[in-house]
Amino acid sequence: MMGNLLTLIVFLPLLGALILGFVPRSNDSQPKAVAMIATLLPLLFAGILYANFDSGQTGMQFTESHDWIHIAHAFQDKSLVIGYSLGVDGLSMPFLLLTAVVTFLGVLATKHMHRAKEFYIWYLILVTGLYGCFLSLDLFLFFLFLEMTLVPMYFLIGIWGGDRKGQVATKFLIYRGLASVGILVAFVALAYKAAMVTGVMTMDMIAITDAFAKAPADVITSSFKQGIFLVLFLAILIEEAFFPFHTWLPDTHEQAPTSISMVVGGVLMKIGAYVLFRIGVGILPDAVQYFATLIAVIGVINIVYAALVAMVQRDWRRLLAFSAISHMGVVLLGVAAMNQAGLQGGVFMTISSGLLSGLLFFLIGAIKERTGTTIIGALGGLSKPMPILAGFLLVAALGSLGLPGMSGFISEILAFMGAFKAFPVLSAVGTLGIILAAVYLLWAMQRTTYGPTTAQLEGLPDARAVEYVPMVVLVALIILIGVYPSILGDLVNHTISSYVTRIGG
Amino acid sequence: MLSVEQFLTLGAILFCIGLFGALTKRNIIIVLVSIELMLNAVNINLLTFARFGLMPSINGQIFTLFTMTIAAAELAVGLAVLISLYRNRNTSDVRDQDLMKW
Amino acid sequence: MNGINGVTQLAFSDVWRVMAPEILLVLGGFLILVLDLFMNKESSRRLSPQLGILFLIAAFVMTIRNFGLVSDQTAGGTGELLNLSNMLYVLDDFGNVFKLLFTAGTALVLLMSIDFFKQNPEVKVAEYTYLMLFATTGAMVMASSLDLITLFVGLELLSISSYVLVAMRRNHAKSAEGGMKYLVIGSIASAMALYGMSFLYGVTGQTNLAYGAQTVIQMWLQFKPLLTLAFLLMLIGFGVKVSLVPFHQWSPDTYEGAPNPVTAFLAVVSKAAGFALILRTFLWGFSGVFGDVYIYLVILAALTMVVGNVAALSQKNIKRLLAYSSVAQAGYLLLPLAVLGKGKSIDNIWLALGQTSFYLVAYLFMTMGAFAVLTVVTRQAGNETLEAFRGLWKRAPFLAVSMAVFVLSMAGMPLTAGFIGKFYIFLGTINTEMYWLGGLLFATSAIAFYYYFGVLKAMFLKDSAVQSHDKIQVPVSLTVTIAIGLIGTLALGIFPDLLMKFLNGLHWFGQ
Amino acid sequence: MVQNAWLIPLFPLVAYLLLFVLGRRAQEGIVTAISVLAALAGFIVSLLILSDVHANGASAPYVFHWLTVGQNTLSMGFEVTPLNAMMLTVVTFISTLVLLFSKGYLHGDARYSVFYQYLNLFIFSMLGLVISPNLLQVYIFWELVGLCSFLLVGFWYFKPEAAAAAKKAFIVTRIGDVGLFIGIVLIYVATGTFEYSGVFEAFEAKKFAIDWITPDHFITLVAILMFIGAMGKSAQFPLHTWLPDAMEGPTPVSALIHAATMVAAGVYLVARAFPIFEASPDALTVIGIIGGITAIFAALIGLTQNDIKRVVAYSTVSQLGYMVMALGVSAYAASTFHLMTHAFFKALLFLAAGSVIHAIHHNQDIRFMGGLWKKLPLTGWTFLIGALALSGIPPFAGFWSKDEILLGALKSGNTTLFVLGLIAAFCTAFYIFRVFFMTFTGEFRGEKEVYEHAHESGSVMTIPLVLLSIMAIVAGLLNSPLTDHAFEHFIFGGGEEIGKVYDTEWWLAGLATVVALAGIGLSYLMYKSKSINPEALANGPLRPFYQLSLNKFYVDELYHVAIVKPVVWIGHILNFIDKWVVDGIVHLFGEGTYIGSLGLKYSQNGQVQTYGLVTLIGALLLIGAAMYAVGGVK
Repeated sequence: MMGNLLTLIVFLPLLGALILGFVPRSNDSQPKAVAMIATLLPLLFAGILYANFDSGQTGMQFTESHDWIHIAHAFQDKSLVIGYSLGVDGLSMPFLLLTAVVTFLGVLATKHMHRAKEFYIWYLILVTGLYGCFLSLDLFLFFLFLEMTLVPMYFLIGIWGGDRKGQVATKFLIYRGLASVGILVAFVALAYKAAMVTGVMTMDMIAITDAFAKAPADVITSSFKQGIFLVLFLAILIEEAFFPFHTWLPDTHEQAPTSISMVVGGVLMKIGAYVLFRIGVGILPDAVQYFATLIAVIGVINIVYAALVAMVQRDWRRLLAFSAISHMGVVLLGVAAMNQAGLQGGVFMTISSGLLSGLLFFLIGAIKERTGTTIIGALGGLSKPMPILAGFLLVAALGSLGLPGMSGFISEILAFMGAFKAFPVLSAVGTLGIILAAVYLLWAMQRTTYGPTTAQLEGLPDARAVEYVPMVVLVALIILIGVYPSILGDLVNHTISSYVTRIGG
Repeated sequence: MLSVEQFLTLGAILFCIGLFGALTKRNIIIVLVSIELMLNAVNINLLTFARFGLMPSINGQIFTLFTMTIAAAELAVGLAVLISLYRNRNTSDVRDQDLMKW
Repeated sequence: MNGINGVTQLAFSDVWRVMAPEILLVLGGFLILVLDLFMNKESSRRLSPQLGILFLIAAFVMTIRNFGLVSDQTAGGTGELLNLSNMLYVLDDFGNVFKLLFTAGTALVLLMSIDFFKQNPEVKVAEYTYLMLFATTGAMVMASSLDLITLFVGLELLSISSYVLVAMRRNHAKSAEGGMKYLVIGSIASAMALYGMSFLYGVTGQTNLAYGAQTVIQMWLQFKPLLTLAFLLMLIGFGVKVSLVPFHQWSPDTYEGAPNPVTAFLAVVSKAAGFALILRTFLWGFSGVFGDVYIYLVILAALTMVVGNVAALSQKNIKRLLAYSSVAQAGYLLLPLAVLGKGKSIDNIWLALGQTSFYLVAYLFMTMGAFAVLTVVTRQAGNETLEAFRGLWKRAPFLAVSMAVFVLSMAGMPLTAGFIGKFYIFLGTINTEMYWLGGLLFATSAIAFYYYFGVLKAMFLKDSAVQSHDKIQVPVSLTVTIAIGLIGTLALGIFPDLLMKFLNGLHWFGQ
Repeated sequence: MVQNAWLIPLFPLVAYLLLFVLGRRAQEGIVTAISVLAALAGFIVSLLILSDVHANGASAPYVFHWLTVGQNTLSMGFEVTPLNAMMLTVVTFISTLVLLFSKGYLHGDARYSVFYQYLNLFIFSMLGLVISPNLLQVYIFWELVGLCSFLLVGFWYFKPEAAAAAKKAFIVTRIGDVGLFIGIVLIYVATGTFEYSGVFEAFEAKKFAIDWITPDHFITLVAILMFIGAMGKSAQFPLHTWLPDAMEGPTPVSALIHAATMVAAGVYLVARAFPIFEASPDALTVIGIIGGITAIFAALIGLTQNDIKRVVAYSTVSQLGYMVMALGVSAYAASTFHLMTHAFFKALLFLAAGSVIHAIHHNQDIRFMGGLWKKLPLTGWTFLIGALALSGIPPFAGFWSKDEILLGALKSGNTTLFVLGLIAAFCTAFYIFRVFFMTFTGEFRGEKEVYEHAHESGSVMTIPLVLLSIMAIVAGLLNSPLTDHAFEHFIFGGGEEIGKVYDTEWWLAGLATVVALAGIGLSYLMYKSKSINPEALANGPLRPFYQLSLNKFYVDELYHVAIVKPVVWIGHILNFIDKWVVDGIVHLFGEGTYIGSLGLKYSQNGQVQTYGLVTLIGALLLIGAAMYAVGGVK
């Protein structure tokens, strides 16, 4: 029964999209129902997988793999066999769960909008792409799913976005299109080098990882690894919206509709980090170590720079975008450390930032729906008309600024526990981010919910019943991870330590 | 006794003249004629090689025959197109033929 | 059959075995010509296209049979290439693959044309049809002859017929102008190619590539400049035919002027023929010294990819847009050959041929489909700009979705043939460690997103400019074309092995 | 008994959750009952534990696995030592009373229940901090304490000042917290553990897994980093600015923050982790100096403030300065002792002040008070007791503890610190009695009818006052020579002495008392008998000093100009760069490509001969290049 659960998870949303294709266009409630089912079932299956997941072992689990494409003469007289192969391990399981939760809640968070049918079609295609990225064990397959996210995103922003939707949609498209170039070059180059070691051409992650692990230095030179890593890293910087390639993110968040902002900030943005862990650390650890200082510096720059810029933003959504960038900077710092704590902290931070972004963007969306604005200056005293939303906003802000008892803190301290080992001074600079985060988040939060309530904000409705679900679920997860981090730590621990032992760190 | 180089030079010169004409003349007919000139320049080349080449062979001459035929066909089609152009535009000036640009 | 030069006695059976498809098409052409003389106008108009398609299908079948012949020859037979008058004209799977492309392509074009005839009564259907057949024959000759003379004849047969086809609509100024432009540039190109050929002949003393190759290797050091010159002149001449930058400028105008089906023919069949010619000439004639000359191909390929895509960015006329996109595609198509210069083993050649053929097939499907949709939409809107596509999603969902698939395939998005094709070509660049070239391939595609998605934007994001929200009537012939294109694009995108397996089993050059 | 220590924080947590579930509409009575009972239960348990510890000494920590990081595991748990047993008792005791007091004070407030939720959370966090067996857990509760203070100070969220004060409290303390954060992370990196025991051993042995710094410097670095954390929480100069502003919160909160929970945390941390500091003399010196400066600095500001709560607040800052100074001169016992006594009389003072404020409709300016003794006798008495205790008049609690600190300062040879302490003591006595006289004696200076309606509030508010004043009187005796320094022996848990201990010097005690009395006397002359005119002094020769003190030495203004403004400006500049440079370059590329595209488009001029020419030029370039390459240019 576990046999092809992963396939189901990946393709149920797509199936949903197909079904929607035949729903009459006029109808409006059906699409949402279909979308809800098409995202709820994967969530359940993901839960089942999690229940049966053996966190004790390092390798892939629930794997399924079939040969898909045979490309003759790809490598000497051998043909490249591209497989349709899926699997989960300790690293991808958290991402799988994150995707499952956020995408489902995204549907719940979607308000009634025009052309609802098309919206959900694109949304579901996007979801399939996201699942595919985290579950595929074949680099080609991964790339395919990555590209698959582009088209729906273009339409989701382009049709349902804000006033600058067209421009921003194109920006998003080109930016990420270019990023995927780097990723593809790196992937195929890796595959060919691995083939030189094993004599068999494949794009299977595991095979390539092993090949690189046992490759003699003269076959795969360190300069090659470094070169490829640089290409890959550049792509990741774009995917992950790191300075100086971050400008697409604030625009996207500003323009995209609420549920899409949730998915982008919660999941889509994290693909880059996943690649960094899976490919960068997993396949090219020594290259990562070689560039550790560079990575750390970029990480710190992002932490501080983004935090400072966030401090002066007028629009909640831009502020959140920058705060997300600042948080992901911590991930880079943790990865640069290349030790257990650092990497684990990186994963923690990625997941936590995903959950928090999801929650925050949902709340801001809810506030926008009521007040009609996300300009911080235009809000104030919302605690009076909508105490519940204000309360959740407070919790989310605190979680995001790394308050103990919530996921943000454990991620931060783990990352820094690793980072201070390797880069004491840089890390010390990085801790500025902790202060600044408090500054801008509290400021924005207070400006919104504290103080006297302006006349036109009086008597606005508080949270609806359906809105409790996303808020409660996300907060519950955030606090769960914060209070009992083992629930996440035990998953990733083994995979990470297998990476760490490989570099002898 | 002329040398290979001289024949080739002649060919080259003719080719260039033809090219020049094709790219500068206003009247389409002249343009077509210039193109003929280019083809004939090639014929000279072929014949030269067929006679004085490193390994003389008859192929060159055969080739020339084909070239001439084709050139004729090309010219015929050219004139046909020219006529339909003239019908539509009442001009045979190349520079006027710019209905389609950017 | 002995002797390098001179005429050799040919048994008819040999001819039939080697050039059955060509013969069929020529017969077909003349049959239609003759029938046209004796039949009344209407029935001729009605019958000719059907006949043409029929003959093309027959030729298609014959080609498929020829695959069998080749494999028998390589497996059981003498093992040497099936050929006429020593290597003048050969039968190998390389030729066969291209012949399949040509016949299929032309068949689809004729299918599209049926509607075009209805719209333009002044067009002489019979002429049009047999010219198509002759052009296809020319293309076939280019694909499978090994002698400069025959290659040139084939090239001209194709070109001259297409000049006429472009200018077919007599009282249509643009049509005539396009024809004229194509003719002038095309003839100059032929002259240049011919000039180059003359030098090749001069050095090798023969017009046959198979035998000439050895001589080229011997003479290379001694006559490097002259041979390089010959190579370049031929490259330029052929480059014009496949519209490589900077020899591409004729194509947007001609594409715009020509009737839609003919444009499709130029974009697909004519281009494919050009590449067949290029591969034949350079892989045989210059195979020995390719390592010294490939760099010029690399330069042209890079230039073509960049300029083609960039030029298309600001294009609002959909036909010109497709013209530029097909220029860019030419750049992609040149890559497999270009990177061969750094190829280490014979396997690279097989890889390159596989890549080119796969991409051409994909390209055939998506381009045909795109032009079919284009025909319907532009006619209904009355103009050829992007505006014509505004709000198509509302007016004709099927057309919109199919167009989306074709465009995405051209842009190289996953699950379409175009993506697999690009990836396939990309493999070659990395295999030969020309990473930057591979990078450029996809980077330019990323830039291309801008205009490809511009089309999608027009169809899905904008509201219709055309007030008539009535359903568009799509003629049967076009529906079939679109359907074929759609099925082909998606099938190859999702199950590439359908084609990969087949290409994998081929004996390209009879080996 | 000790193994049940975890119950103590559990009670308030349960209370919190209960109230949370009950929601904001819950009955005031029920809310108060739940909270007070929980705190009381906690108090009882801690008393039992106290006796247990007194009997059997400290116990090993009880820990459970929390998170696995590779080979290492992080654990959570609890432990009981004499020190934190004492703290538990004090905290629970004061909390109980404050919770009780609040019933009267917050009566009728719309968010009454929410207030109690916060208070319970606050108490829970503090207790959790106190019983933590490792630094990580300390940090976690440390932050939670900060959060609660943020919530409670900003309880009246609709008041902009309250919101601002709350933010300030959180951010300023967080600056300190980051110091602590770095400190403990470095400790982990160096020692591989957060557990006190393991850390202390490592510091004993001075063996660290760190190569970029010598062990001694490392110890100093870590000690100072951790102390920065303490500075933030315990409002030491220069991070003291948040505490007075925190007066915006409801008065019971102030009482809690100042007496038991928030500010005590800093001193407690330093005391708990004393071995780390002891290992570095330099760090101790720094601590001592900071403490001394804070003590005198705050005392000087206290002289001129007019807000009754602010004066008391500055007295807190100054008293904390004393404690820190004591630790600086490693008078460990004295410091902890003062921590305890101070808790009692400071809570007392605040609640008394609160009762006054409550009685005259939430006016806090002593310039509009006076003659309240007749109206609020009980409050007056209790405030007086608190004042005497604070000024250190025997036999009140403050006397004994403060005396010990001065003694420690003197004996340790830091005469300057000793002198500072004396001056501070004088000021303290002066300003607290200034408040007393201006509030309770003379004529009422506010509106008449307010005075008429002023009356002693109900028992819920008076009982705490009484109990606290009893403690304020007797608590001091615990460590007096009369009881043979029972407290010290208890704190040392029968083991060897921590820090230094000296025998009481009676002359010093006498001196301190004299100084205090002098302060009281002066304020009597100025504010009771009016024989010296304060205004004359303020506007006369001492004007500059008066202004300086009145404006808190302009520290806030300084920070605003030197830190806040620049940072915001940097933010704006970076934002500008982000918009116009970083994104600008991106757009430049985009535009550039498009313009190039237009260029290519318009080069397509429809002239077939131009096309031919372009083709030719391209051809010539290619051929030329090739000929050059092959050197075929004969």
